[in-house]
Amino acid sequence: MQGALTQGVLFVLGLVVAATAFILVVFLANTLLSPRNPDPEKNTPFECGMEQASDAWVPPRMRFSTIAMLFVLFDAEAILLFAVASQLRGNAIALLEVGGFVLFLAFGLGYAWRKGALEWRS
Amino acid sequence: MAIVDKLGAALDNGAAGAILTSVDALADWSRGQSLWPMPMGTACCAMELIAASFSKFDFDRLGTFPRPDPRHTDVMVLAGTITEKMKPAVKRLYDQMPDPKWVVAMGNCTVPGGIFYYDTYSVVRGADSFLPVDVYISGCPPRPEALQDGILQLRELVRTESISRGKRHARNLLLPGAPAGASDGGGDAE
Amino acid sequence: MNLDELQHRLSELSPVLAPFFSLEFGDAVVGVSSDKLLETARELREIGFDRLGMVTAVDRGEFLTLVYRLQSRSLSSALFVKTKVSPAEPHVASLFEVWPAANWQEREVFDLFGIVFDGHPDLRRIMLPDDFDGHPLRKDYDNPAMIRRPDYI
Amino acid sequence: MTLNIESRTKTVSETGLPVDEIVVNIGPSHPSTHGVGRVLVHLDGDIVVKADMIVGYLHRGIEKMAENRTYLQVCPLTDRLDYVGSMYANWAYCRAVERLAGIRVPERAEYIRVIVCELQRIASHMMGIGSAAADTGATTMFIYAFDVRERIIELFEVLCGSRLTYNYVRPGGVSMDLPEGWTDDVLKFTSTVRRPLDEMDKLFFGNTIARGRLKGVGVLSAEDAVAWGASGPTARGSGVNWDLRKHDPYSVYPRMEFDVVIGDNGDAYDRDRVRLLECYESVKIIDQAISQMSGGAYKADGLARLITPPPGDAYDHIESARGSLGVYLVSDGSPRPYRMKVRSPAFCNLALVPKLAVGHTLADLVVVLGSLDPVFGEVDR
Repeated sequence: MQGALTQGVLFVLGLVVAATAFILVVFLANTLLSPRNPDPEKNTPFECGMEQASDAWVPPRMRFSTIAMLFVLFDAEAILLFAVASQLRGNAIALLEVGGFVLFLAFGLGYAWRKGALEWRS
Repeated sequence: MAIVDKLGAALDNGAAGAILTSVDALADWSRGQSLWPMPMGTACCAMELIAASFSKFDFDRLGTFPRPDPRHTDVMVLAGTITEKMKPAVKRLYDQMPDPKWVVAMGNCTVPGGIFYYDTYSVVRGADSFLPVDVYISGCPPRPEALQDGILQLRELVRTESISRGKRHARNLLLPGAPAGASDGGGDAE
Repeated sequence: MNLDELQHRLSELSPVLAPFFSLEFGDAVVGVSSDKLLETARELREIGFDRLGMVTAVDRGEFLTLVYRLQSRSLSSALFVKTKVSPAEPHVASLFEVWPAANWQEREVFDLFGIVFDGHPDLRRIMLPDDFDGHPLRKDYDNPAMIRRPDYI
Repeated sequence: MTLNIESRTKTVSETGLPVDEIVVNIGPSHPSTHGVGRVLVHLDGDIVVKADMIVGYLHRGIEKMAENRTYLQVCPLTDRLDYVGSMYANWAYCRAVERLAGIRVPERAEYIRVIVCELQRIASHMMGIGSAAADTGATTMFIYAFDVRERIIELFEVLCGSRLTYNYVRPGGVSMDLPEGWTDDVLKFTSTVRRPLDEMDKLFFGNTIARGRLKGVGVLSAEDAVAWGASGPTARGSGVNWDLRKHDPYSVYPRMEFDVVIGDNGDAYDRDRVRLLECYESVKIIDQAISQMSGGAYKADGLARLITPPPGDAYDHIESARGSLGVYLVSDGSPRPYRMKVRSPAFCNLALVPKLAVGHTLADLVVVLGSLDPVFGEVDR
């Protein structure tokens, strides 16, 4: 048991060290070898060769936030389903419980659909 | 003075010339193999640039990956006539490209103004009037093979660069078969 | 529909236009004075010339000729409308409300010839940068940046 | 980057409330503008409220240059007009010169011109559909389309040595006769081209994602198409039955049987699909032209080396891949044109962008631009 633990820890430790080492080498090579010609023009925003027509700090529209909320909601649900699905293989009662959970969320989706939250225009 | 300049100068002045050449060789080799072009396609040469990137001529085998965004690219390929109205846009895109960057002038219009040299009031006669051009490719439009040969020649040019500012390594830049005496290679510009 | 049929049709449809009808190089041409341009255009539109193909100008030195080419699918024929404009104060009525196709083409003629189209929704340069001075397609336009082509025919 | 609040322009969103709008340049260097066009877009969120199409970034002043060149020296300039379809750009110019100078073109030259320009139409449509498909992310379609285009460019390379700017059609006929066995290569091409065209039809126009992206975008009604002077596949996509080869026949087209492809609801899907279906018609025309073509002179004989037409003006147009490409020549009797005007179909079609793009999302503006298939050499001249 003792050997397996250290062997496992060593493996994870090796993985972490190798990854960080690789990233550090790349960044070091970049700072050491890349030429530096700082130029104010270089930092101007890229707008297809033109000056920036208007600054981009504009309050976003409401519909972006509703879509974002709906996505988070149903994405979290999907993850929960994946987690549950592996445990309840072949168990009828669990199927009912998870079915209820899904039904409840389906009701939420139906409500959002009817209220037009999924329409992009309004 | 950025770290890279101090490092370059130190390696160059000190006795560690060997380390410098090997570091340069590594850096130049990696840059030369992956010259991502910014396709500044304005006119007919853009069609040849696109034709070169597709399956028949397959530009990607030379390590090029065309990106329309100056931030991700190393080489600006000027494909097509540059007019006075377009000139500030091209200059701004060139400035927005990160170093190290190079410019390939593709087609006669970007070299001396080409067929639009006479009698025009709105064509920039040659890209080197406002951009430091590294490789000139003649042709109207040049064949895709000529464009790819231009990128290969640029790869040779890249292999002469060094991290210490202003230093160039000797490389025989002339095409194979050129008379031996003529290869000056640039020498080590002290 | 060949040309004399068109001439006959034109004269019965709008007697006022008939006298200016002429034939040049196999194309029907109607010469109109610039102040009567707009109502001629409306009339031609009613007759059946529903498509404005081209708007251009020619600098004839002492006057500028404005050339409109109209096409009619119902009459299956084409017609040139030409007016004279004095280069001193080149003002002509815009045909935008008769044919919206004139929008960009008139902007181009304004840009390269300097003919002002009154009533055009947004008349500004279309080809040249906004700070460009002069109108290049005028014969008297000279620009030191233009290198003349050596004359070896 | 100072945060200036008051400088923001206001626009009225659909709910009627004043909303800050983003003004952004889809500028001269952008993959979706098919060249150096620039759209100054006013956005409410990502919905286009106003789009201002700005062209002129490739204006080389070809019309001014033509005034200092003889009629033959202007030919290479016309190649650079519509550089995706140089053959029919030459042809339009040569027809105007022939009409002005009264040159009679032998029949074999007319047949060669028809074959060569129909091949060029297929190649140009491949470029048009391919780049329009690439705008919606279907890069495979672009590569398939370019495969067909490369085969046509090879045929042109054998014919006149150059890949893009051929300078092949000259006033009075064509510059060289067809090389041996060239027509067999063309027949081999036309017999095998239907398969990739069907493949492309299924691959892109049958694909539900492409349908979803293209259908209902940039709807252009037939009256607007005629009123705004749109021509070619852009107008035929909205049901306007106007094809110069059929309705204002020129050259030897009256002897060919082909039908004019018409779309019905004038959206981006129909415009692009009309372009693809037109390629089938072009293949039919090429086969008929090759079978009907006979021997004979490929160029009008007794042509003066220096064409000096009588004073006067002449206009002639052909059906190019983008629409009715016309050339208006004014001559004052000297060997140089006094004035040359090119009636560019892409220029007139592009004037529709501000009208078609409003109300769509930014992504659909790209689809609208792709469906109008502009080539900026011809738009800006």
